[in-house]
Amino acid sequence: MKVGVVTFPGSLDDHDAARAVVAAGAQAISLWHADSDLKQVDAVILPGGFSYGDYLRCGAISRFAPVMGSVIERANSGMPLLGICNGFQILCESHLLPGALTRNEGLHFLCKPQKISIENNSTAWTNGFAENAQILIPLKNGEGSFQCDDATLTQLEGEGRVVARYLGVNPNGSRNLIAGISNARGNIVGLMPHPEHAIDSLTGPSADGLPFFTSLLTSMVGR
Amino acid sequence: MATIVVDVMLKPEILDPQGQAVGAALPRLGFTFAKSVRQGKRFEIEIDGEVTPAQLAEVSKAAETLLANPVIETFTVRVEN
Amino acid sequence: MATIVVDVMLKPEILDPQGQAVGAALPRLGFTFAKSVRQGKRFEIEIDGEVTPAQLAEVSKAAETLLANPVIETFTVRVEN
Amino acid sequence: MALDTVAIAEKTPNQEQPFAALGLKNDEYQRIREILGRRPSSSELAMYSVMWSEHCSYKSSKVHLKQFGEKAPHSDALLVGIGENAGVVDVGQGYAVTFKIESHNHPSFIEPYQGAATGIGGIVRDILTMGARPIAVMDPLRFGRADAPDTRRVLPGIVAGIGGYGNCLGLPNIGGEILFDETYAGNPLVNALCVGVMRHDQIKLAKASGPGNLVVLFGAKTGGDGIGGVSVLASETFGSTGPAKRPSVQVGDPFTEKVLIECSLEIFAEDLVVGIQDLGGAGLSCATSELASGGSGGMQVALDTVPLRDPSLSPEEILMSESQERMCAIVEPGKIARFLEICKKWDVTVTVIGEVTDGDRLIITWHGEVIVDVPPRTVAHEGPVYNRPFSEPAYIARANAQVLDLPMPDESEIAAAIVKLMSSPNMADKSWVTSQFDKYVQGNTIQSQPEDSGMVRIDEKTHLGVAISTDANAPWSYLNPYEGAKLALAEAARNIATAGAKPLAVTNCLNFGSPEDPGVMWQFAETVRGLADGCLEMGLPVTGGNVSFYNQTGDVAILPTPVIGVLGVIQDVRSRTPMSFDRAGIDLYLLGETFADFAGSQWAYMHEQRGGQSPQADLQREMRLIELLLECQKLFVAAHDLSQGGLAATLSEMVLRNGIGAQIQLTQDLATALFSETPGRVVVAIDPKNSVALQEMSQKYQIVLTKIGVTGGESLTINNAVISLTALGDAFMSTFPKLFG
Ligand SMILES: Nc1ncnc2c1ncn2[C@@H]1O[C@H](COP(=O)(O)OP(=O)(O)O)[C@@H](O)[C@H]1O
Ligand SMILES: [Mg+2]
Repeated sequence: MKVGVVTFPGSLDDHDAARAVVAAGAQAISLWHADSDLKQVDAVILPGGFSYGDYLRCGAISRFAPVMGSVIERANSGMPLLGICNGFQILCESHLLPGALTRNEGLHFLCKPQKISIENNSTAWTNGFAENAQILIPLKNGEGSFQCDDATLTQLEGEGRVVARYLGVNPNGSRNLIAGISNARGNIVGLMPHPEHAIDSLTGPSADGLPFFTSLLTSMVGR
Repeated sequence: MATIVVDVMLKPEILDPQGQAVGAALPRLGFTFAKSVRQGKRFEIEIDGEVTPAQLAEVSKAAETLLANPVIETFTVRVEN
Repeated sequence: MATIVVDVMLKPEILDPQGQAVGAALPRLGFTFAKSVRQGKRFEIEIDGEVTPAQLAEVSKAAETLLANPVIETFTVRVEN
Repeated sequence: MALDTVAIAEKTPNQEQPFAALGLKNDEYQRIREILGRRPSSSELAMYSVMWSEHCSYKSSKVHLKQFGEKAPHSDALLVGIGENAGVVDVGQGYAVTFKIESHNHPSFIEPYQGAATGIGGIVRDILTMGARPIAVMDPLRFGRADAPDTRRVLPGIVAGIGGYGNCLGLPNIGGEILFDETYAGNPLVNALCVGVMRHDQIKLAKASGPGNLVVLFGAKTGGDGIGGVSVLASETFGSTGPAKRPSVQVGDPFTEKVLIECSLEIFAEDLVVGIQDLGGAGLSCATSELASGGSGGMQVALDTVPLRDPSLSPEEILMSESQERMCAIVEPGKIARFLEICKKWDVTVTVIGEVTDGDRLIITWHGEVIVDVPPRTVAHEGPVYNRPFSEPAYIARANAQVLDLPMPDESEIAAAIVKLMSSPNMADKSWVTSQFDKYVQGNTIQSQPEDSGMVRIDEKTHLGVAISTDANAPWSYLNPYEGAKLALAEAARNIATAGAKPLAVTNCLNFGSPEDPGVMWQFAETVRGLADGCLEMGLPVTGGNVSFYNQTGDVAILPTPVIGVLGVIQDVRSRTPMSFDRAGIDLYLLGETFADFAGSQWAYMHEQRGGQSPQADLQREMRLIELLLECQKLFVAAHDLSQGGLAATLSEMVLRNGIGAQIQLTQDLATALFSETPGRVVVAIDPKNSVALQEMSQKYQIVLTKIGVTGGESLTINNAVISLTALGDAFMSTFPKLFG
């Protein structure tokens, strides 16, 4: 199985995402922002980083990259798509997911191990988790505060589309402690914390992040 | 040559931690005039020649597509003299 | 109640990476009107009652101390209607 | 201003030139005239003035720094030594590691965010220039008093700038220091270290060889940033000249630098450059003259082809501009097409601005007219050298004679004393700062703050890694700069060894007051002598470094602050020893003896006493201790160095790290045992079954070993004094948020 990892100018965690894909037993394919060819991958990850320096708004410029045209088209027809951190921001800017990620309430970039709960274990990227699993993975961003209007919030909660929630003190001011959401179909997931930095407790705070990547394999095999 | 200004502000219902931080810092420095502060962005766009209505419409389109995120922000476009 | 607007821009000789990034993105989206783009900050400050000259002077002082960094930025203060 | 050319200079020998305003002394100006056999053109004057500034030419420090070469120990690991952009060491398995530390002190005081940000940007380019992929950064910092209003301006800005730039580059921040002392008010120190890794055959040097090869400028366009900044910002004391002389501040664009890094690495991987140099201080003046000087000397550059952000810049300004995120490469004509293609892929501005010639002159033209015609060595490497007078300042005898009068708490007072110590800004938890830095990016960080050293994996298959620690003990250097330098070296080496890495090489950043003050110059000379002697004794080569002078306000200089970075190698990062234990029932031992060493200690600082005599470094003993640490690594559950704050701090940090307490029994006078800062000590934690093995090792290496307690419980208990982890933790954690939150 082939998982594409997109590199935009300024992507930082593309190498880590690819490493996690390989650790999960899949093949990682590097995709270039300026190239609309998805190289026949089965799924795509938009990695963390500061694409285009996060200037203007995070993800606002990357959203228009040639690769995104193909990604949006395939995702709309069901291809699993995961956006981590900057990738989540790109998904919101592309309107593949609702809401927006804004400046952290504390106004600082914040990097720390963060406890989250997996609130929906039926998406393409979370089916490997137990119901309400509590995990510890790194959170690191300056603009991770999830905001949306009340109607959207009600809809997200009502449809079970809040995929992950922060536990404990709200780290960034996100509405309803939202750390990750999905589209209605569950193939597109945006996540603020970084599972790809938690696949091995030697370099991460735990290995709790790995199931995001193994989930994908299960969901693809099951299809 | 002319300058077109696009002002982008967060919608009133969206949390504005930067404006809040400024609002909290002012009285600590002895400035007590502010009831509330909101912080936004200002773009100064230089264009060649005269500003036409068609061009202004084009800038508005660019503001809606790129400069502002309509999910959380509003914007205004105007010519600066 | 009135709104005072403080616009803060980088001095012209100072590198503005954000403005540059926007300026480079616009033509990629087919918007070709911009010769150059500079990005700055806009503060909307709400105050109670009428705006007095003394108050405006006070806001200017606050702008110089807190809202702008005079080493690299310039600012303007005005009343918005 | 009309264009001044070499031809005009020849015809108008008597024209007055503003050399003094550019920071050149009369005799320096006369020397330029001698070298050229005529007056310099205004462009030549600009080049000489920036390149002969203190910051670029090391004119006051050179005579001392040469000791690092003269006393260099033999080292098989050293691949590239002092003189290049950064030194390179062999760490085995075909890998070479390069690392260097630099200061960005003065700019960070004026504009904290941008000053610190461009400090990171600059040191990262130095590492990239060697051909290496940058893999981590560190940031030793010093500030004025923590509660001073200006510190509240400077510290958050500097921290945000370091994070803003480093995070955006995708470089994990793996360590640093944050200390406060009133002498740094107005003179904050922002030192930045970067480490990079490459294969041996990828090492690049700053030399322009091969006539006909092209000189290529790539990266950001040139603007008016920091013009004159290098000479004025870095070499003059504030206050004396007033704000009028303040040049514009450089603003960094980390996104451009990130793209520049990836673009350069792709270019290196295809072996497309003959030589390369980053543009830092003194911009193009420095890059062209150093590249030419590093080669056979001949180079021709058409300055008008340089892409500009601000079209109104004059040639003099273009030569002096310090616009960030630029590199200059020497490329064979046959390889230029591919070079340009890679730049296009990354959307990096690139221009061929000249070529290497077979002469020995650097010739720069402006729209066809020659504006510079100089022997490049005279600009880059043969600048003025000063033997500045130095003599022991009067304070030394006075301070050394002072007898400290410090409170010595007894058992009933010790708990409160420890809580107070650990909540003081110098000792308190620094995560308010470090949580603003990305430490996970690249996925290879094994250790970062608050561990004794930073450690990164460099090979995912073999688990080879490197560790780095930076240390300075300015209060000791103040009392005795010679010993202070040695002690900082020993501490940095020890901090690597506690984790299980073998020290290999040294970098340093020497932060001092004005070299024109003979007392400061003496501090500097003693520091260099101490460091060179220490490195020779410990067998560790100095691979490079940086000197920052003029850190002073009026007559008050900062404490002499030599920041020493030591790099070590660890064969298997999985075997590293962390600073703390994760379970109860483990025995705690102290390696090393404790004497009443309070001079320069945190305990003395907290009680506003600076006098006394610093400890003497015993490097033979330090080396035995390091060997013991490396040989016993498998026995250790945890190992943590003792430094500022003594045993009290080390134990507090250990119990708070994982929330597991300890019961400690001390027989010595409690205040001495806990607060003295005798160097060369480490607390280790071992499984009780390994106690005999540890005792044998302590005898073999003649290091005094004392069992001090066991782990477990919810408190740090010392004899009968009980400190709950909650109370200690609250005190430790709340200081920074209260000050800066
Ligand atoms: N304190 C020092 N110890 C050892 N080497 C030093 C020291 N200060 C400067 N150097 C070396 O002198 C050379 C010139 O330094 P510098 O001009 O700062 O280089 P760059 O401009 O590339 O930063 C470098 O090789 C540097 O490592
Ligand atoms: Mg250099």
